[in-house]
Amino acid sequence: MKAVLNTGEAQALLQASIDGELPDERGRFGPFGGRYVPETLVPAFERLEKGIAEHLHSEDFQKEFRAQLRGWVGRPTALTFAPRLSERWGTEVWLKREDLAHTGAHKINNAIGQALLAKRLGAKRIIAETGAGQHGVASAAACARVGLPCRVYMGAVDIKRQAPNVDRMHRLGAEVIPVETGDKTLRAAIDEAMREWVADPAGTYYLIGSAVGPHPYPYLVRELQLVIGQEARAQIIEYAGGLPDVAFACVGGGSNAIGLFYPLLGDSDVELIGVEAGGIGDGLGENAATLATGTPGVLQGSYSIVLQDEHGNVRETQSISAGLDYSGVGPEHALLQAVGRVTYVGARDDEALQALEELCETEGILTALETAHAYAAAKRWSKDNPGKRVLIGNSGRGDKDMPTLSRLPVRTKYDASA
Amino acid sequence: MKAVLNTGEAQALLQASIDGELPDERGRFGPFGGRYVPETLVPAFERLEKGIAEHLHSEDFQKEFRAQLRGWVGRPTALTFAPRLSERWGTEVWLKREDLAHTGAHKINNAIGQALLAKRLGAKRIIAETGAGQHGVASAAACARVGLPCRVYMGAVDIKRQAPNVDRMHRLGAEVIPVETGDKTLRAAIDEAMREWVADPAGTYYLIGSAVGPHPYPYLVRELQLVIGQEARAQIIEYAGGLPDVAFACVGGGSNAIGLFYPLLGDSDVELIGVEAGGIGDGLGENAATLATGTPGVLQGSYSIVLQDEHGNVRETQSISAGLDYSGVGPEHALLQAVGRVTYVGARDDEALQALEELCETEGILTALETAHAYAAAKRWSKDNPGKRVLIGNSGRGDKDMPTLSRLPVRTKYDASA
Amino acid sequence: MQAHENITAAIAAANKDGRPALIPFITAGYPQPDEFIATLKSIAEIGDVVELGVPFSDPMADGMTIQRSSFVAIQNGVTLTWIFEQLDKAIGSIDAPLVMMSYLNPLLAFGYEKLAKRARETGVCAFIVPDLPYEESEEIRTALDAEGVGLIQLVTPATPDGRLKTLADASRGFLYAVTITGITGGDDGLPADLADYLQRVSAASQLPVCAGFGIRAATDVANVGEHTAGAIVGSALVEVLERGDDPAEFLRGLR
Amino acid sequence: MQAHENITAAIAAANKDGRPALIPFITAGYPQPDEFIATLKSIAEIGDVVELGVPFSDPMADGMTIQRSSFVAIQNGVTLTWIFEQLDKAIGSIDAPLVMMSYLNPLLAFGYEKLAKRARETGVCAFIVPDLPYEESEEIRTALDAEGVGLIQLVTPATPDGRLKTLADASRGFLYAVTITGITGGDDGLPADLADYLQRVSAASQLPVCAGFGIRAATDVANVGEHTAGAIVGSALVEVLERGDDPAEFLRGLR
Ligand SMILES: Cc1ncc(COP(=O)(O)O)c(C=O)c1O
Ligand SMILES: Cc1ncc(COP(=O)(O)O)c(C=O)c1O
Repeated sequence: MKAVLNTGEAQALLQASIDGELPDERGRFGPFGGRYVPETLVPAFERLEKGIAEHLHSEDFQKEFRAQLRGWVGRPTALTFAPRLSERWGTEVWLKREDLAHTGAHKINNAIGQALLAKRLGAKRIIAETGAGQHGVASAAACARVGLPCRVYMGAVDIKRQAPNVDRMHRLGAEVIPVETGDKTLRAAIDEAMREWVADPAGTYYLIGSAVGPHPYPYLVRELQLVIGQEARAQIIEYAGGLPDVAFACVGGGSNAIGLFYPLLGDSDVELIGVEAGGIGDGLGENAATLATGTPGVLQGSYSIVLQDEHGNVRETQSISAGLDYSGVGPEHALLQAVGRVTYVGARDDEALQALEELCETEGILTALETAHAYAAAKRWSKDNPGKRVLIGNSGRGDKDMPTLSRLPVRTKYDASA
Repeated sequence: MKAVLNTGEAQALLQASIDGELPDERGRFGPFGGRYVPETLVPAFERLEKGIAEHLHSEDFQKEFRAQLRGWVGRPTALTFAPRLSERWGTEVWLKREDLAHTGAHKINNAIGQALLAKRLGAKRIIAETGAGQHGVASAAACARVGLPCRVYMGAVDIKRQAPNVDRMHRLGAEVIPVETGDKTLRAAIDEAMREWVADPAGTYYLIGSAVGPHPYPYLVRELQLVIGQEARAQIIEYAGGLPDVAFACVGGGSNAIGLFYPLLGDSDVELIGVEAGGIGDGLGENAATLATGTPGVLQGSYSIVLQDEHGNVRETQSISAGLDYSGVGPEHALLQAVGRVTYVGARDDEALQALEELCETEGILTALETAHAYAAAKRWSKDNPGKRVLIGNSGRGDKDMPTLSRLPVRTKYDASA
Repeated sequence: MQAHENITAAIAAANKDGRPALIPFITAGYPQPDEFIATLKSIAEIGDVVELGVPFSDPMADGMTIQRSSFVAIQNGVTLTWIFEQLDKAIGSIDAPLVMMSYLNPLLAFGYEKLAKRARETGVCAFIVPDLPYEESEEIRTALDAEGVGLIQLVTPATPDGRLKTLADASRGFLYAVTITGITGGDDGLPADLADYLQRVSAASQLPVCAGFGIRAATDVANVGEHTAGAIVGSALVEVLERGDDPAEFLRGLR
Repeated sequence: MQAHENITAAIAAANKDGRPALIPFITAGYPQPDEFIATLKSIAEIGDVVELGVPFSDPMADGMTIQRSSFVAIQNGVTLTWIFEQLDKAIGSIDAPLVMMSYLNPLLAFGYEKLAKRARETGVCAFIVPDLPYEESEEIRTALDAEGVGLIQLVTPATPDGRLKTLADASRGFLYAVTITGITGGDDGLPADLADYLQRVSAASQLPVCAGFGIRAATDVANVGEHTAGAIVGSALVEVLERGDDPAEFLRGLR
């Protein structure tokens, strides 16, 4: 399987992407994507694919989905101008406020969409995995809303660092299964959810939490998340009088990023920058900067970029943020990097923490640790691009990160020169 | 000071209320309200009153306030139809989603409004009190947003039961001062904030968190919160095709309730029901059902209904919810009860907890313990009023209540017959 | 003679002796209810006027010392009714006119008319109500007036001149000049520009002016005494009671 | 003769002996890398075909037992390269044709052409790739084909008839009939309607059909043997290795 594209191929694939032609009928975003699943799951995936073809863009489903987004999720979410941050950074900063969506992150757009789909497909129960817990909470809430039982797999490490979300899942009626295998974080949780699904593919709907996994998940999740970018694009034109010069989003699996970026792909003047977890450094296993430092491979059902050793074993990652602490990434991002449309950079733990505090102090918004990575990169970019208009996907709120943050001192006064 | 009204007086006062003529120039809602403050604060109150007269309804201020509500707070908040809850209760239930507002409760409407006002009045710093911590978090966020330092007084008891909010305040740059005096809850925190203000009335703005306190606070807070009712009224007419038959809101100090009720006062077919904390029972000190069981008195600067003994000493209260655990109530509610426009009922701790779980299970919404009281009363009402349209003010989210809730078992299956 | 004129007269008498009037404050029934009258008597022998605090659950204008004393007194069952009953027993045996300091709510609960009557009966010549600004005071003032009992007004360094005049005219017994912006019991001592302020207040007032808040030592009494007719000593005296020391001895040291 | 035909032949030989072929599975290099070849040899004396698991970090189709063995093997440095090197040393001394079970990613990392060549050289006659459905298999299949190495397809009780035919035709060596819906190592035993299913699979296949998943005891082997050409024993054998018991003895008990 090739992963390097010549200029002609790259241009053609970018255009296909902009024209909405990807993934192709084989679930490919150029070379990336596909469906690498156990034979046991093949019928389930065929049902899912058929179900998506039948429902997803039907008027009826879209009406139901839009009604839930408006009436329950609270969409459209606000677009916030950040005057004090803008002054500090020397750019014009706008924030797309997914933290204001029900349950506190963009994850809910996808969760309620898939829960509605599962209901139409006749599922008897829902399983999901979660890293930061946001997708678990979103799934628990969405399942309650549509009336389906929900079981969430979560790595034991993440259970510890995102304790508030575990409690919330319980309250929302979900069963939370601690995953003690593998790296005990998001990747192990996905493996475990897949196993559970293999054991009971007929009645179970697997509600995946990011734009990763076997086809048609990366496509499905993108379609459910692109409301972020559609709204943001219209709002920034309305409020600011034009498109941004650049848009930033953090990238774990890549769902909030693809949701924000996808509707902007055709706006060639808008630079798009995905921000991965730079962890504690550039060394092996010290970060989760998949696109920046990984190589092509098949992980969890999809051909994409993977953090792996030369034997094809997946490498453990490190990040202060559970939601970015993942060795894989959605295949569409692998393509967007390969064709040069999106740049992927890293932000380190300490930069993210500093950005989180700066946003608290200047705008009174406590953002998620995941999201804070996007701010850190946007701040760096602003230094070299004074006066430009910056759009940041504020993917979630930081309440869930309190156990992690409360172990760190609050810096009473932010050092503006830093 | 009289508190009982004859029919003619009651009718006239209700009409004055509907016509927007209250409070009068002395800060009175009929017999209630006024300004009982130390002489040291009189100049500060005169400045505040002048400032409100000058700014609050100026086009300029309203534009700025509305822009913050839309762009930062995330207004309008959604109005959610609750199909599964409706089916259970036999009524048509709609929820006004203040939990989706920035920082997670209606408190932010007031906090950002007053912070903007404080800025215009030249304040150098902000002090605030908080019970559940929602107002503290909202104040911390609003102060960061406008660039003013913030200090929050919070009872030691509340600091324990609303720990997540304490961490959030710290992160948002506020100083949190534990109050060890008095009952160590909201009332003591207000006393302490007042003391602090008396010590430095010139540069300090006291950002009160509910529709209580000396004139002009009850008026100011109402004006900043009535956006809740204005939106809800328009939304329910648009979505449901008409006004509700009844509206419920929980009442601590009464800010979310007055915000929801005020724009509906003139709709005489809409029954209005405020729900206070019934605590563990009807006995003395076992609840915080001020309007239901209190007597007229002056507490914290205002003549209203107070839970007090025959000597005029204020009684300690009991409630599972920090935000309702208060012996006083806003003077406008005292009037609305006296004129018979709003009925005030109680909901006990256990009823509130049960309602919280039922909402989680049926609609995937984890509401605040305060708010849960409104659901409990609405559920009771629904039994006797099948088929009616019910509007509930969903004043905040329950994330902050996790320390309290996690001490209690989750009931895996809700007993629908209960 | 109106009851509140007793106060004015007592202050004038002290001034005639060439010294500022000394007005000690105690929280009624603190620290022990059964010592109340004894303590009051011993204080009234030294003080020219005595201020009695009615304990209240929400003393929002008071610092830690008086708050603490208030809570202890409430816990010990001290109420306004009880205080009047104690004073009944002591009628004729207390050397100084009394002023009662109370937040509004206990007075409201007691009933204004009954209050005025009981005050007159028990030698309480005036009231200080720290959370009652002039604008809200008409109802209680009318009731007290009917019995000749005064309502003492407070002024502060931040009170503008026009308002100062209004308050001075409305006050009865004396005019209470709050020396500092803040609550009772502050440790910061008296402000530097005190003299100007106190002279301004004295100039505006027909009544004697007494200064209170932050007066802890003989030098403070002498200091305010240069510009006013008397000094009120509150938190410092309550601290003496709290420590179990002799209040009379402490007060003698202030004269 | 193509390499994968060795497998078909070995199964046929067992069947000729009047018994189902026995196909033991071990995770290569587990529990101790230095015992790998010795274990393999002893197993190959009893098994008709031996299935070697390549350890992988994300064994998403495997149950706890094989997961654990996989992690231990990785920790002990077992890689595909290492496995081939070990097999190099044992060429000629292993009695049974080998099948390699690997998730796709280690194979992809190794390179398909090199993989096919090394497989042929070391007696690996076919591959089972549990996360590679037929639709994604063309590239690796072409490479393996070039060296005569087979790609064994799996079918499950949920596989519809049309697809069953496609998979049966595409398979080489044997057709793998997964007996249960689920992951390896389930404890629930074999399902009741197994016979129908296995007969349906056998009828669709030109190749011998071997059944795997959930086969733990001699009765299981006999049971599936009534309808298929062979039985694959995985988790149960790995458990034996985990306990430190003798795998050969366990396998003899199954025949
Ligand atoms: C707030 C927030 N942002 C971002 C992410 C990363 O996920 P994704 O890359 O799919 O948007 C998470 C994952 O949990 C999250 O909670
Ligand atoms: C969510 C929520 N609802 C209601 C209240 C009660 O306050 P009020 O009566 O002023 O609305 C609080 C107070 O903290 C709160 O946090």
